[in-house]
Amino acid sequence: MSALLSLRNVWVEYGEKVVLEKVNLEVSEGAFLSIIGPSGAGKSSLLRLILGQEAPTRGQVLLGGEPLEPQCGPDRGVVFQRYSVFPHMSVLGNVMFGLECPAAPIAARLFGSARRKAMGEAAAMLHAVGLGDSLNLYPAQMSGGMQQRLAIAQALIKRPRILLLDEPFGALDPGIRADMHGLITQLWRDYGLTIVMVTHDIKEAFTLGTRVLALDKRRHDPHAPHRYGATAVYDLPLRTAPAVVPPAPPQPDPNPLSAAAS
Amino acid sequence: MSALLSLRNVWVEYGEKVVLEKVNLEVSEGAFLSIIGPSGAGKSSLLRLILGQEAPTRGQVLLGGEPLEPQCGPDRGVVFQRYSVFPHMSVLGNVMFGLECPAAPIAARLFGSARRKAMGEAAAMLHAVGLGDSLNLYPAQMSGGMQQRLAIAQALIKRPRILLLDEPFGALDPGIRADMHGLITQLWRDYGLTIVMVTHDIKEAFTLGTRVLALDKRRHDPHAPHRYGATAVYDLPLRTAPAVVPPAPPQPDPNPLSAAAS
Amino acid sequence: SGGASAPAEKKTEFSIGWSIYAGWMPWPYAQQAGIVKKWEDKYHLKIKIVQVNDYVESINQYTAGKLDGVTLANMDALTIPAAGGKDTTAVILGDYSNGNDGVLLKGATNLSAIKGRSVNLVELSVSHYLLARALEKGGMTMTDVKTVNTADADIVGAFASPDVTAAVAWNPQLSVMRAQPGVTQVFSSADIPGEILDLLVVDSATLKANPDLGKALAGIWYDTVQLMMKQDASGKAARAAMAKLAGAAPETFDSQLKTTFLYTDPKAAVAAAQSPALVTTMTRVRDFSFAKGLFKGATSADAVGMAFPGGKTLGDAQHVTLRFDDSYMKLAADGKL
Amino acid sequence: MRWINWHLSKRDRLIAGGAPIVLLLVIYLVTAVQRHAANPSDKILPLPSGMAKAITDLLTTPDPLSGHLVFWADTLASLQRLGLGLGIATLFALVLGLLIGALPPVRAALSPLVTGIAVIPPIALLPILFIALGLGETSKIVLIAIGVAPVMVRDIAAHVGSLPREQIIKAETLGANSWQIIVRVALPQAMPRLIQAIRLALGPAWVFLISAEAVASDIGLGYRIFLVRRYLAMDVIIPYVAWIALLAILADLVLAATSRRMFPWAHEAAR
Amino acid sequence: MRWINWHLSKRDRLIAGGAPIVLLLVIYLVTAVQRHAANPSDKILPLPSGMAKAITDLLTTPDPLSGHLVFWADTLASLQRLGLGLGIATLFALVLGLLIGALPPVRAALSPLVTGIAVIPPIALLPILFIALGLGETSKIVLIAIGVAPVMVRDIAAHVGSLPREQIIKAETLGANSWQIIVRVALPQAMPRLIQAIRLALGPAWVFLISAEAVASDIGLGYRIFLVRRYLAMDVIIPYVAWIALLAILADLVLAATSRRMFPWAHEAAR
Ligand SMILES: Nc1ncnc2c1ncn2[C@@H]1O[C@H](COP(=O)(O)OP(=O)(O)OP(=O)(O)O)[C@@H](O)[C@H]1O
Ligand SMILES: Nc1ncnc2c1ncn2[C@@H]1O[C@H](COP(=O)(O)OP(=O)(O)OP(=O)(O)O)[C@@H](O)[C@H]1O
Ligand SMILES: [Mg+2]
Ligand SMILES: [Mg+2]
Repeated sequence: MSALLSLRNVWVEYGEKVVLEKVNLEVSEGAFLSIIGPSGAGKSSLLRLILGQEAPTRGQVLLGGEPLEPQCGPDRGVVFQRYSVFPHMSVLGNVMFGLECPAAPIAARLFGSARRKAMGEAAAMLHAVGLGDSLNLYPAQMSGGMQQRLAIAQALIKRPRILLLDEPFGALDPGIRADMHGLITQLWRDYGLTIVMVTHDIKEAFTLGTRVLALDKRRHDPHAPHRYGATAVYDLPLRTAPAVVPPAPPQPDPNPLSAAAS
Repeated sequence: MSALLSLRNVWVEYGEKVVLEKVNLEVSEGAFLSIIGPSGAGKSSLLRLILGQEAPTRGQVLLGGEPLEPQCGPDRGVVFQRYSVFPHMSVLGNVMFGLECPAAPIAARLFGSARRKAMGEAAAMLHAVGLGDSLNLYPAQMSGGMQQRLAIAQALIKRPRILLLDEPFGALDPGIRADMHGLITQLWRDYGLTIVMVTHDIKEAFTLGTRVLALDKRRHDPHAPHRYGATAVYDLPLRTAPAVVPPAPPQPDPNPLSAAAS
Repeated sequence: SGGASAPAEKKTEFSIGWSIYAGWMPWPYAQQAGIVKKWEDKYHLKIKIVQVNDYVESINQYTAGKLDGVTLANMDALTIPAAGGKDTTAVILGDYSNGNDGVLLKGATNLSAIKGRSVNLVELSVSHYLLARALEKGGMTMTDVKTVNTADADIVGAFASPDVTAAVAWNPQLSVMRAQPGVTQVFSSADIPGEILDLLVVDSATLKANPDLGKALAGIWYDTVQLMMKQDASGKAARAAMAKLAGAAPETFDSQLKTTFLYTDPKAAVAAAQSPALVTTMTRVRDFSFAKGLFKGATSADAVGMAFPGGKTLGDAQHVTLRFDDSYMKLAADGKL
Repeated sequence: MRWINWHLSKRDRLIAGGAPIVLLLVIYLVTAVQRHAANPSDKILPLPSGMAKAITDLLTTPDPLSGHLVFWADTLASLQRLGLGLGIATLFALVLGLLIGALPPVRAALSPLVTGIAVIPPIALLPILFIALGLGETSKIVLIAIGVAPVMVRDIAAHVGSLPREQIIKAETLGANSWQIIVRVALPQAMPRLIQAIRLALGPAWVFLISAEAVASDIGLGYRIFLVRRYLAMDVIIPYVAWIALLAILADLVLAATSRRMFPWAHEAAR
Repeated sequence: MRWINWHLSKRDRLIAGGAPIVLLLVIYLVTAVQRHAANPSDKILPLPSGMAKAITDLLTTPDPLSGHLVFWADTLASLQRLGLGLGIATLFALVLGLLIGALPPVRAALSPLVTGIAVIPPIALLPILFIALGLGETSKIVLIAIGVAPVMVRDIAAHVGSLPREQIIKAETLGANSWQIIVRVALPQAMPRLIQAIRLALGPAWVFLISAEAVASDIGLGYRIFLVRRYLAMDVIIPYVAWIALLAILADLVLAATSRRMFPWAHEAAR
């Protein structure tokens, strides 16, 4: 099976500072890749590369065998580290936007029954992330975790071929986090998505992923800490793609408080 | 021992929406209070109350027995949920600011040896949070976790009497998170701080805190979800204040990756 | 666009620009009182009387061909349209300033006190010319004073400022400025009668193609001035209406008329146009203008040609761009309109 | 209480805001009375009685041209020109500002031109403007539009250009093309800024209107001001200017309220 | 490639930006040549040769007053007035903008006054300005300052007022008092916006300078333009206006570069 996404000897540098060096990576279709690594290692930078938001200083990023265009398309979905939603759209509007764009190229809005259908779909997704009661709020009226869930709903509704998640569950409590795990896994399985997820929760990385990649510096020059960048120090394949062996959905703990307090 | 901070029948409402209802809370000097609860329960709102950033719709907040002025002072320190640092100051400048303000009321800057001393102190704190190599970066040039650590360093350098932390370690990898735990615990013990910390990591809440408070809705009206607010559903005292029995500093796992991967 | 060579077609709609000045107020009044309509009907044409608040802009608009005719002073007719190559004909010699322009001093009663002062005036205008003539008569030269260009709309306010002690202006501003305490008029156009002329000029080509326009304009003009000079109630009402159009009180307007020598009788106007004094005046004016660099790029004062009644010319006879034409006034004098 | 946290009650805000204005009025009155004591026919600082009389005249005299009362005819004519000029400028600001701010090729092609037009003082080119557009309403409206549009265009373009890059990327992952990003992401977020830009442009727009009416007009607030300026009739000018200020402040308040009502998300403090 | 992502190379940007300007120049040239074919002494659209000649004259003729060459004397006088006027306006914008934006009591007290001054067209009240300040340099500089300062003050105040509330709270927890918050938090973050405000004010400042010089002056670019307007000498006006535009564009570029160099944090895209 040829790789959906390949990074060939990729370097990312900001001025003098080397962030990523010699990163080689092949991600096959349907994989769920967890990326872990210390803060500042370059995990978000790696996602920005795949997104086409930034170009590598050296090396190549290939998508489906083709060099990546320096722009992002609807084949990729993203949840940024800092929950970035559109501040001027209501919760429902934020999620509907992804449905309206492809359906209404000129008006960029849906009307009538098409609109009602999109609203229903968006509301269902929002219910799934637990925001069913907040459809008409603006992002500024929501808590951090609610904004993060909104960003997740916004990305999931498109069922993108490649989904890039940057610490998507960081601001969520264990209960809701478990719900989210279930949701993501189900969509991943049902639609054969390819997912690249950055997380700091090692358990999460191993439960959800079919493969775990650890980014860290191999070398460190104490007098010039910016001289060496991070690269893949571990790359652990856990399972094969879901089409072959679907992973078991994680079992959310029904009462995380009592479990931890005991 | 009289309470340092008391909330008496406090309500927080946004228009129609009741966020917190009937919250009664007494926090004694030297306590380390962990607050947990589902996303959107009102944890951040509670911190904003104590900070003096918002006034309760009903009820009273007392600090040292006095009604809280609706403004914030240097007796309180804060790390906000979204790492908010000053974008126009370098890393070092962000941390030095807290040292410069009380020392230079008019110039708002230090010069000469006082400046060098403050720089040394700030640099030491930044080393402690692992940003020793990034003193001259601007926040926009840093990763999410680095900005979060900067915000922690900024708050800690003042050793405030009351420290309010809103998911302060959410964007950190396990290794650095453990270092931060050690740092906070040590400062808490050495300076007898009173700490109120919101977290989603149940383990963290129980290891660090002397007391764990869970906020959640007691009642829920499915037809009018905004009608009832959250209140303290659990309030578990774990240990007494550190002056009496200092808690053991948590032991950071030296290699979290291998531990989790095994 | 109006070049001398541009062939003008016959047309029936014309626009004549005017700006606020005592000697030109008959034009808007004529329109208001229906006199324009009367002559329009007679010659089967339409004449739009257009107010332009800013005097210079009204001349610019005429020069650019946006207006078929305009009211202006003889000096400006020479230096703006004529020097710009636009063949221009003065159809009506309306009046001359007989005290409507004046030199004012604060704290002095004698012209000689102007020496060494800063004088606020609209530079390169008839005020400038008046100042030059005043200095000449007082045995001084332009180098004895320093001029500060001041917009005509602002000169009254400027003169109220204590640091301004000398100014040259025209009416209605002049009368307001003169009313300030401690101000004396030390020289005026009454000291050089007939040199500052107010004209109605029309594009020569247009006039040639449409001689009826000249007749209608002359008809309107003499009807109106004769009405306004009547010393009965109708004349008074006409003058009051003109005062209102100028934004002035009737008394102020009347006092301005006193310092305006209106050629109410077409015969007098024809005589003035044919008199050799006109050639003398225009020679003086063009020499002044040339010395001030108003004939852009010309090497001599003769660069602009002028033609007078009776075939007299001044300057370059090959390139006559300013013509004094007495034929329409003569028709009025002869009652043949 | 630190000054930075000292939020006044509505009543106190009114008092605090009114005080300096009242003070200025008193200073004016005192100076005017003094000047009139020295020279009873002083024209520069008229007494309120004189102004009242002058304005009553204008309020009761019909305009010879239109037959309407002068004061209202002037107001109507000026407001119409101002509205059209500002409207055109707003339209330009919105369209060009969005395109320049959002699309790099358009920015490359038009931003030097807009900067060029922005820095050319339009009053210096008044003759060309009047010659090209005639003495009618068009040239006045165009002067206002040319005078205020470039600043507004550049303001909106800068605002749109500084939208977080993440928002654009996010929209692209949601399948939005350039046009959809402009109308659904950039446009709505530019709207509150546009209203702010209009508020800031109101002052300059009046300046251009008055300049235009000073040159070629026969009706309008600016025309009247310049007409009576020849007689230094401050008793007409000052009430007219006060009336202009009042109209502009009303417009400012209405715009501010509109923005708060229509774009609540832009006025909530970010959390 | 979507337009929104289509970043041109430096070379292409120059070409794209130059094209519309060159096009306008060509249109001008063609029209001017046509007009001159019809009337060789056309004044309205002079040919480049005519403009070159007129400017050469001004470049070689000494000004009778100062003895300097007219062109440079005009430029120097105008730049000096503009610099002082803009400088004063900038100072006001900074001080008042910071105070109004940061301190609610100052906002309550001064913001209605500033709005009032912002909407009063200063050219309408020139006579009062003359009485108070005389006719010399002061009144010109003050006219520029009054003309542009209110917009700048309101812009800075709005910007400071919309700083995230968290930053203020954070600073207070770090022991900062109102003054320290103003100088260390609000001031530095207002600086890039101030530079942007100056850039936007350059156009209006020239307008007010030219108006001031048109009213009463004996030297300056605006004086010359209004003087030669008396005989429609577009061959002087157009080069003068082009020169003004060039100076203003240079100032604009310098300001933009200064902002990028001095406040790099404000120009990095937020992460
Ligand atoms: N504009 C920039 N200039 C200089 N350095 C930069 C810039 N942007 C990012 N960096 C550096 O790149 C490195 C990697 O950043 P990145 O955001 O990819 O880290 P990360 O692995 O996502 O960290 P975290 O877990 O904290 O989010 C950091 O050390 C940061 O300082
Ligand atoms: N301006 C507002 N208008 C309406 N509702 C608001 C507003 N601000 C906050 N809320 C509501 O208050 C509730 C509590 O918000 P808060 O930020 O305190 O939650 P939280 O417990 O911190 O959640 P999280 O763990 O996700 O950060 C949320 O349901 C939110 O929708
Ligand atoms: Mg990151
Ligand atoms: Mg929160």
